[in-house]
Amino acid sequence: MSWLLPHGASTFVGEIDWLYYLILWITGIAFVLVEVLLVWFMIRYRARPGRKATYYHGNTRFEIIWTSVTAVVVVIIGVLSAGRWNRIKGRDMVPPNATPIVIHAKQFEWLVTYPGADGALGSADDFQVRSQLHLVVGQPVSVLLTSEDAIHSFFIPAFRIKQDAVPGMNIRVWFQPTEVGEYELGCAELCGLGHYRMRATVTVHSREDFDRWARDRAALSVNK
Amino acid sequence: MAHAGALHDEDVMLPPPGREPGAGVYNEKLGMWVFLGSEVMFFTALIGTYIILRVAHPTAWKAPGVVLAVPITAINTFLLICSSVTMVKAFASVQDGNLSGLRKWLIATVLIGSTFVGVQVYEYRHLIEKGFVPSEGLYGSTFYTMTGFHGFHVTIGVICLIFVTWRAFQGRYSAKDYRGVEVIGLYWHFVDLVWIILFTIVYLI
Amino acid sequence: MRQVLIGGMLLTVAACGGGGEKAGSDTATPAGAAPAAGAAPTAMAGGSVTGHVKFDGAAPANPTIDMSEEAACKGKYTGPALDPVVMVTNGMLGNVVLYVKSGLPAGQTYPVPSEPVVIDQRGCLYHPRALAIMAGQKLEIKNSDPVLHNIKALPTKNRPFNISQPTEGMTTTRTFTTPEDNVPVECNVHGWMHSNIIVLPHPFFAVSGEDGSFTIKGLPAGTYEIEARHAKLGTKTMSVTVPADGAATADFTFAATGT
Amino acid sequence: MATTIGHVDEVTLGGAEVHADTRSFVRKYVFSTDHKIIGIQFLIMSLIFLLLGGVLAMVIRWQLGFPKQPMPLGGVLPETMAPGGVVLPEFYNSLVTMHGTFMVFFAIMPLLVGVFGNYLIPLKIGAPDMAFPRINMASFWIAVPAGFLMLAGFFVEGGHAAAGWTSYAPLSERSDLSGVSMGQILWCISLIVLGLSSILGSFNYITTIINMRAPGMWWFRLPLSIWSLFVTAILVLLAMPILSGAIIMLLFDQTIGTHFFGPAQGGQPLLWQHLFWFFGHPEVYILILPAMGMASDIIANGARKPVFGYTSMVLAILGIGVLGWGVWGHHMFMSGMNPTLGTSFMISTMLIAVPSAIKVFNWLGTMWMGNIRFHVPMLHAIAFVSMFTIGGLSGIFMAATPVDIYIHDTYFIVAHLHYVLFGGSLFAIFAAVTFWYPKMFGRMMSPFWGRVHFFLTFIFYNLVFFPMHNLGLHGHMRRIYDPTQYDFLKPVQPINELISISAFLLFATQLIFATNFIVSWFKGAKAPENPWEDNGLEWTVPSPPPHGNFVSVPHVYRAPYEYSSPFVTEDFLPQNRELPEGVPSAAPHS
Repeated sequence: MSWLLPHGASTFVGEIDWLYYLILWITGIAFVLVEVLLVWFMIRYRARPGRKATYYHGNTRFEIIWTSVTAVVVVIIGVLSAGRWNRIKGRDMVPPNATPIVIHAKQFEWLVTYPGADGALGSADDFQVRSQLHLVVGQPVSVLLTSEDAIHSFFIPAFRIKQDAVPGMNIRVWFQPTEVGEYELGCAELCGLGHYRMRATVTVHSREDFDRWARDRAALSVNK
Repeated sequence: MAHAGALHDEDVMLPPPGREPGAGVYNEKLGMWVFLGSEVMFFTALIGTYIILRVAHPTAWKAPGVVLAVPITAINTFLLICSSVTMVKAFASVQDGNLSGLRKWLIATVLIGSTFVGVQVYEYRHLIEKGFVPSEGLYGSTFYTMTGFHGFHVTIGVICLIFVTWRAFQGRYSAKDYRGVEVIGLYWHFVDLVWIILFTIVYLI
Repeated sequence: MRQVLIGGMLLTVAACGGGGEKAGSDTATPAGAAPAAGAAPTAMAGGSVTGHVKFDGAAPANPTIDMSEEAACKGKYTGPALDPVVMVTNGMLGNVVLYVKSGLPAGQTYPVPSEPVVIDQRGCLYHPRALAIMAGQKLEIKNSDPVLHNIKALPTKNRPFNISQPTEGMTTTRTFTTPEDNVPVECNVHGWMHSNIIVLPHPFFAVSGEDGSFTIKGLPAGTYEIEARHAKLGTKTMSVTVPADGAATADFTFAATGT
Repeated sequence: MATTIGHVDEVTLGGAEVHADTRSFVRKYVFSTDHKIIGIQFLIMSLIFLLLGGVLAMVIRWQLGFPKQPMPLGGVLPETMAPGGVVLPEFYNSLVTMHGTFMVFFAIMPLLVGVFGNYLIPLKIGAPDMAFPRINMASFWIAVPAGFLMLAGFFVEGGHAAAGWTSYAPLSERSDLSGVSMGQILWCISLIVLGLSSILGSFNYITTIINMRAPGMWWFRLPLSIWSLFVTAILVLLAMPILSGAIIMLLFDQTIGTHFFGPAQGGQPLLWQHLFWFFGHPEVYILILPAMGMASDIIANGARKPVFGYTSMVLAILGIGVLGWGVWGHHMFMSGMNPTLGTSFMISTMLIAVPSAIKVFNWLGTMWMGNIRFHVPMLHAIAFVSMFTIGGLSGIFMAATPVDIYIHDTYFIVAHLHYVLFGGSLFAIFAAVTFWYPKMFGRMMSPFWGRVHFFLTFIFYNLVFFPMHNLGLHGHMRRIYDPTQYDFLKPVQPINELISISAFLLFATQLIFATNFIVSWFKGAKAPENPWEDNGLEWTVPSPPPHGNFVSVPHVYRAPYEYSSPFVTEDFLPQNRELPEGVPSAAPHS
């Protein structure tokens, strides 16, 4: 029941978690303030015989204060969000040295096409793997998301990345893993009866490890 | 409060008497104006979709006149405008208490309105024979949905007009109480206005 | 009041429309199954056709399946999992559907076999990979994997269905009401799982086992044209005369290229 | 308009209101044109659908708490839904879809707009009935077939709609993807019919509030519940046709093969999301504004003190009504639309958080220096304020687009929407039903059982929905049938079990409310004329009010919340009470 975000392993983790904790602080304070005031008023001003409530219609100064305070706080959060949002989702912010990968989402599987040794998609040495995403630590990846049938959503909790894959659209999403290890990828948009089964493993290798895997992986001819 | 029943017959065309001043018009007229607000949003949804799809996928549409018969529909549009004119004439004559004029113009409006629907049904049959069906593509889908629902609204309008005409023949309307005529007139002008927009963006572009 | 009537009418249409369909799919409706009225269904005769389906030439390599993401199924294979598209064991070809293509008296109706045709999902593969069934006969779909399989059948003449079996040991029965040449069946959770079903108006069919052998029983005397169909290698036909109560043999051979 | 058909005593405008009642049983209680009877008819229908939505929620919680284990009483379900009591994934998707659809369209919306819109508007503004009584009756009797059509969906081939209550294309429009064909079609037709019923209701409410306010009932003397119902009626009027248009296009895609949302032939799946959420966000304000208005009334009554900042509360309602149209994109940050749109929708969403904050502070201000009576409606209203605060605050996490990247479509969103819908609207509905029950039925609901139900509901409600925030923060995706498939969700499965058990207890507690509601109908204590000593016009007529409501047109002399006024000894001052000369009719406005 913790309010801390689980351990993350991508460059976005720093930016998103910091903003989340900031909002958690702000809303936490607001929450405690309101609920304590509420409980205090309930106790302090409960009905007692012979007592009459104060005939009071409100106070414009208070109204202006709490309206402007709320407005300022939300605008600050908005400004802080806009920069991060553009860095993460901006269409022109994909780092040039990112490895291109195509992930084709279909009902209840992720078909991942790797560029192969030459690092370029569309060449003969590309190979496709079912529901396995293998990455190199520290190497940014630029994923081209396509979908064959329904809307799926490419969601890796550990990398704090989520992007819907919409049939008929090619959507680019990029991220950069920072820790070797094994993580999970799930589908976050209802896409039919097997929506809960669209699980894929995400393995972040060191460079040599990845090359070794890619070499013997390319040898296997994978069925369509 | 004096018993207000006595005033009941004379000023039924005014907003409800003895109440806080509201919109200054009687309930049915205000109700129709508000209802037309919801109809505007309904056609916004359909026409908005058409515009978005056409901007995103222009090749699905053909040049004007290639698939759709513009001349016949132009005449049809003229007919619908005429029916608005006859509606105004009907409304003017009931205001002057000219009940026979009211009946005459109402019948004219009903006839022209139903001719409009007839021509549209004929055009649909002709188009479907030519193979232009809703499942043909975006062009067919948007065309039939928009013009189909407009035709549906015109048909409802004609049915209500027939009902108003029938009550006119019963002598229900007079110079002092012509609410039915005015309310259906509002609806009719709205439906005519929507067609003018539809005719331009569907047939002429 | 007018809207109320329309609403009411819509409601009755939906309710009886719903009711009617429901009965059609699950329970076998014998009346619907038999094609033409024709003579009353006869008892099963004694004749039968047996034989083997041979395969000459080198068997092509079956594609390997990457089941690494499905540990429960991967565990059921020692080596790499192969998709038995062309299942050849010492020269014999399995997964071939054989059935009487013509020669049955026209308009003759046959009793629907009571025992269901079973298609088993084991090791994330369909066993058998192809099968035939009579219209109206129960198709029993069994899931022997502790893993979700969904069975999506997309026939054109029959009603398509898309059902799921999340737990091991689950069985679901469905019936096809009208004969259809090819009903593709697939599992969307495992993209490599494919199967084909042919729905026949009569009960004379069989699927060749791993040893390539098959028997079609209950045939009345007469000469028939038997067709053997393999999902990848195509079809072959052969005409056979069946005695009143004996067995006729019919051996098919498929080649690597397959005509 | 005076009608000559049938019974004589049709309500006449402006004339003597109350007549001898000569209508037959059917005209009086079944096909009645009396806004009070229609209000009660909506109440019964929506409470039934609320219960049904709750049952669906219990099956969902069983499957999430105890995945793939046979459900007790599960055997009653047919083999296509739960063979051997084990819920199937496609049935689970139908459950999720129908739980959302029933609760939003057939429980909360009719309860707020259909029941209290119908019952309170004429009474609180001093009108004899709605502007168009027969259209009002038609509005209910069109909603009934819509309900049956939606129920029929469970019994058709392929099961009920299974694409979420938002029914995203292309899953919703292609039966080969979802395995559902007739169910989705029935879902569409039912909502189109319900849309017609809502539109008929909304222009009726708007005309009544504008044109039929009693003399003296100026716009700024309207109770806040009527203000919120007025703005809500405008939102319904303008939003429901968009939904009808969008669903008609979806229905055509499914039936006659048009290509609005199918990507294969040029259609756009995002277009459905835009259309749905352009309706969807005003819809969620339709689901909360009446609750806010009625909570304001009840809190002012409970605190025996005028509402803090009446004018700013009205401006906040209008602000929410207007800004509500410009924020729909925040449901679609991840949908693949252009990211720069994400920034603009984030800004408009941040702006709309301000009016909600104003309302919360004003409710607190109302209770400040009050003389608070803790009657059962007041308990629910206070719970509404505290729970709505949590819902509002959790909304800010989602408005911040980078944080939304992580929590979109997770259980954090489910927690947020249940805090505003259950914690917000449903607590306000419990308050409103208990508060106006004596006016509707002439009897009081038992205060003891009301308190038992309140405390148990409050506890179990928080036990169910508060941990969902933590599930969401852990990455638990929405609408998944069996969370144990994911290793990173296995450690949080005990939370799912806790939520499920609390949910069963929460459902059991609602049976207390149901019994209290039904038993009090016959055995409840006779209601005094003004049980809560409220200022509203509805308490100046007998309970239940006769057909035509007021013997003579009431005259309004002051604002609705003149509690603890120095000019009278009692601590309440009804709006229509005439004071002797020289006594100001309203205090100087803040």
